[in-house]
Amino acid sequence: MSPKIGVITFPGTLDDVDAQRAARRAGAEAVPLWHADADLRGVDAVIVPGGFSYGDYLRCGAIAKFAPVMGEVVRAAGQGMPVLGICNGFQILCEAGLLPGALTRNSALHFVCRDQWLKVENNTSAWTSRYDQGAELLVPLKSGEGAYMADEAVLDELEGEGRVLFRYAGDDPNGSLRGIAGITDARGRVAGLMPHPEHAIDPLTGPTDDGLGMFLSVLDVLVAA
Amino acid sequence: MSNNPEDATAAAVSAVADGPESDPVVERAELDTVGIAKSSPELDQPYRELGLKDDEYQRIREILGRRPTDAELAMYSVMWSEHCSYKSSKVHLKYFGETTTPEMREKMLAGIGENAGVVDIGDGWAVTFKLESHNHPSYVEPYQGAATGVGGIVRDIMAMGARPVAVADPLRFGPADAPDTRRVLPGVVAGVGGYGNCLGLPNIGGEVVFDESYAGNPLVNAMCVGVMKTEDLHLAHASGAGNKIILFGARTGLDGIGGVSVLASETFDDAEGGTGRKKLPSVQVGDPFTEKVLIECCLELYHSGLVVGIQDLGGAGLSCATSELASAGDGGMRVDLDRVPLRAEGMNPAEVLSSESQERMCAVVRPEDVDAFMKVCEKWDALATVIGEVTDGDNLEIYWHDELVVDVPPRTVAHEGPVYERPVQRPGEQDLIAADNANTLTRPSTADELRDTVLKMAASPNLCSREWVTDQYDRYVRGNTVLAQPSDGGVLRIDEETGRGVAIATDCNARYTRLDPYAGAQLALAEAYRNVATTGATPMAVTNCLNFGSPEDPGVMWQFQQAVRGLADACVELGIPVTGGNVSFYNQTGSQPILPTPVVGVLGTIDDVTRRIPTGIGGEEGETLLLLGDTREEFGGSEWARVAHGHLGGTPPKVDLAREKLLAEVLLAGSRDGMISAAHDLSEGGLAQALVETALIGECGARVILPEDADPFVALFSESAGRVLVAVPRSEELRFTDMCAARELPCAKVGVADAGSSSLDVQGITEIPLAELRAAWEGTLPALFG
Amino acid sequence: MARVVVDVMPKQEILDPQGQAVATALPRLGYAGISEVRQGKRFELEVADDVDDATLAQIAETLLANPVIEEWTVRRVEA
Amino acid sequence: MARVVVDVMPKQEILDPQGQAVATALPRLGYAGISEVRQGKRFELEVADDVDDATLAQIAETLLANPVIEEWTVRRVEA
Ligand SMILES: Nc1ncnc2c1ncn2[C@@H]1O[C@H](COP(=O)(O)OP(=O)(O)O)[C@@H](O)[C@H]1O
Ligand SMILES: [Mg+2]
Repeated sequence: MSPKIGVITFPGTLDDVDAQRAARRAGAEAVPLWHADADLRGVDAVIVPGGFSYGDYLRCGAIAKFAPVMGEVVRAAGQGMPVLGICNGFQILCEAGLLPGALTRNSALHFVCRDQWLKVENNTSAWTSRYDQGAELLVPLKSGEGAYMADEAVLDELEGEGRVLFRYAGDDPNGSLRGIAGITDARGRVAGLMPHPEHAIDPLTGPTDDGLGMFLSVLDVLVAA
Repeated sequence: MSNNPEDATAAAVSAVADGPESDPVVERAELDTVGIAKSSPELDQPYRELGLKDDEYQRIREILGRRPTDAELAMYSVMWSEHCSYKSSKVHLKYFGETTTPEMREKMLAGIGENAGVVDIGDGWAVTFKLESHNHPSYVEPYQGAATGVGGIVRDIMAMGARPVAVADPLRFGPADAPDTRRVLPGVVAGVGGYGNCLGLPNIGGEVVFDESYAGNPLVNAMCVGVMKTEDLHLAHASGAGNKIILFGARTGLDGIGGVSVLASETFDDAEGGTGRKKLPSVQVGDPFTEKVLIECCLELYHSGLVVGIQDLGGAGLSCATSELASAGDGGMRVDLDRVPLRAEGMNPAEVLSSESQERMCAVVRPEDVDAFMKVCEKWDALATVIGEVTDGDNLEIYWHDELVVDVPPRTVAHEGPVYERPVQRPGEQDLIAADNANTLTRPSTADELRDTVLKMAASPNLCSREWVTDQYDRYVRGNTVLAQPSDGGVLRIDEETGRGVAIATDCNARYTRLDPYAGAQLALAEAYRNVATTGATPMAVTNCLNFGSPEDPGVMWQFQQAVRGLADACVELGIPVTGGNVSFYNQTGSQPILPTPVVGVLGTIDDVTRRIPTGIGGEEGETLLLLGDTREEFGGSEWARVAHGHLGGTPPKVDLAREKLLAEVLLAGSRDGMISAAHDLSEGGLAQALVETALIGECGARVILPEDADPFVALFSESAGRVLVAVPRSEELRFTDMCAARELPCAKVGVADAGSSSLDVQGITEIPLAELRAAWEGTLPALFG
Repeated sequence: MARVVVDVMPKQEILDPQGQAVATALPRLGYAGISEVRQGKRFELEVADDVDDATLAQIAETLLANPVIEEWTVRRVEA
Repeated sequence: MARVVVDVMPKQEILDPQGQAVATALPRLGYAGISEVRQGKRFELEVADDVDDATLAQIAETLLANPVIEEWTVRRVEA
């Protein structure tokens, strides 16, 4: 039986269909999870996808973090379940305290949608083991509040523990501190990033298929377990 | 009905601007009911302030056999406005229907008269698409005007039973360096993006055009495409006595009812001492989150079979939704207006009926399905309220706390508005403009001058890269975008199993239309058609947004009439129908109308999106560059004439629709047989601009050899229509050129892609490094807008 | 040097989706008794003493607020 | 019923690109003498009288502000 990857839908979530497609493409069974149900439906990993949960009006992810399903995600993450937050999902994981720091307004104050080069900084996490250390990936970035912020101590800790997963390569797209595009928790199981690997699984509909590696990586973990 | 209350808004805004703004307007003390209307026939009513003419008001009195109530007057005045009733355009638009042949109609499941046109694309899939304008509101408040423009057209598509899957945004602004453009453009772009991105609709096309004539009158047109299974098609009608009318989505507030607030004003009522509100600005604020939830909610309702009829609320709000639903049904309708959930205090029935609050829909539901309907709405946190029911009577009856305030035959509101035969007069100056031949303008002749012209054109606001704009739009969401900017057309996968997809493009060169509105409209269609074909798709159907000046100007009316005829006649020649559209009049600053701008949208189908044709060269090893079509000396209305001389005169390029059709066939056949690795259509800026773009987009150099007998300037910059630049792998060159010869399509070798080179080398004339071209092409908009 | 605060709020009759999102979230999170929320902007400016009130008003009206949909107030506060 | 104002401002050490954009625009528009601008949010809440200060503080701390990057103040004002 193939491993089950849950994909959460909040009101205003947009990239849930893409995350499900990516999970399936990697060989998993994609299981839709509903924000209002405190139930992970027996999944083996969870993706918190992109979009504008609750319109992102107050602050990206600020309201979504209180959803019943998020209580279960926090609990499961504590027990080591792999969790991936993409874009709005990354913002939600930060708001929920599963990952440190916060995402703030792009330095140019515009929404930016572009194909972005990323450098793999850590290939030992549950979500990045398929990549070569230092590999460069081209995936879409599309966000208005993607600038990663944290205080110096937190940044130093992230760097020191090798918890920066991805850094922006080339032009800085949004003003993230130290070029950070994605990070992981101390155990390497909970990950978040602003760019969209789920939009880079097929050169027909994305710039490359460079993003597929993240979903294949977690599948390796789940199958081995 | 439309969501784009251009005229209503324009009237309302000017009412605010001109009126005694500071005077508090007193609310009417008592409710005006049908009973009171019958007993006070002589009461003076402010119909002129509401935009009704004397004879229109008289007609309302005749229809009703009494004076209208406040609420009725509000309904008729909005519904009989130019924007809602098409009173000036109707007699001309008829021509679209008259010229549509049964063959053209074959794939059309819904056409003119419905919220949006629907075409059958095969395999049980239907696609719906439409263009609308939100011009004036976007001038007043660029962000919200553009945002609510997108919101409005998306609801039109939802009202057909479809899932909206993509948007496009044809935009026009004053000069790029004008201070007001710096106010309007960034706001409009942020608004289109802010709303569309939040809805999860990929933006896959559009236009950005700058011209002096749009300085006080930007054009913000928006297109939406929706997809459904053919059996899910929903048409707006309220049939079946006893069926419930449910209003769902956002609450109703004082949005966009500046004009109607005179009904609560002292000019109408001399009751003193009331604490009324001021006339309100007609700015509506969009809430894309609510709309996104509404989309999902509607789709779940459709799939659960809980909807008999559905209508979006836009321009004219409930006035429009109730009267259109009722008049399209088979009975009457009763509405208890006081049940409408309100956002503002003390709203009167006229205001509730006229409110243009966004993100609302109105459904007709069988009584036994109401509970299930409410459950779905609850799941999506969408507010839903039963506000009335279908009756077996004939009239639309609206009650306010059990008092009858509206009692009208719904057709007289929705469909039997006034129809005008406005005077049409070809302006005398047309001949002078035509005589002002662009082919005699001073041209660049030396190699250096030609080089400068290539760079200057590439950097000019109308030809430079649109990335500054399109980078603010999500083109990836939902993972089905196969082509988007900077491609000639957007291509979207519809069916993941089969790879079936659709392509769209919108176009209009209003400079051509100014020189000759008949030919110009045909050229707009030809270009959109060609753009769709250039992606490898087959053009199928047409929508339009006809942006013109005042219909009260006979010269403008002539432009309009000519454009409609040109477009319709061209549709017949190309064999594709107009399925819907929108008219926006009164686009002018003072007495100066905008360039006549009939924006044309074409929808095509592609049976397998993996064979879509990209724009950039260099995708295959060793490509030959071929120019399809004829190049003539045609500079009337050209971008070169504008950039080099600020000139607009002469005649537009020749229209050859048979050629356009042949081109499309050859592109389709070439793509099917894998003979084409890239293609880019030639339009503004001619061959030079097409070469620059295809090289920069493909990040690949090229060597260009112009035909020996050709004048290099004409070869590079002429804007002859019916031309496409294609790249074919060397191994396919002979097969492809043989096919062109067999079909008698002119095909000339103009060069080769050169992966090893990083310049555009026009042999014997100039070699320009790609880096220099890129700096010119990509630098302009960021330098202007930050 | 003075600190100036400019508060910019959506006009009462204008829809405020941001405030509304907070207002609907509160009861879900178990907070009762909050009937309305409006969300606006707050600017804090460090201003030289020779900048007069008329100038500040002009800055608020033309740059910080969009008077079509927002209203503003300016006040000088203790730094 | 009371009106409560919650001001949420970016922490001093956090980059504030919005405030900065205003600060750079001012001299371009001809306004001198404004040395710093910070942009935050202002919330106005209509609150029932039985909602106590501790509850309001909790709402500000957990929902209206993100304490990682923002600081907040709550005050009751005349309606
Ligand atoms: N320029 C046009 N060409 C063809 N059809 C048009 C045009 N303008 C409007 N229509 C059609 O007239 C009908 C009424 O227009 P409108 O009120 O904008 O429609 P809706 O009710 O869908 O908003 C629609 O079916 C629309 O497609
Ligand atoms: Mg409609």
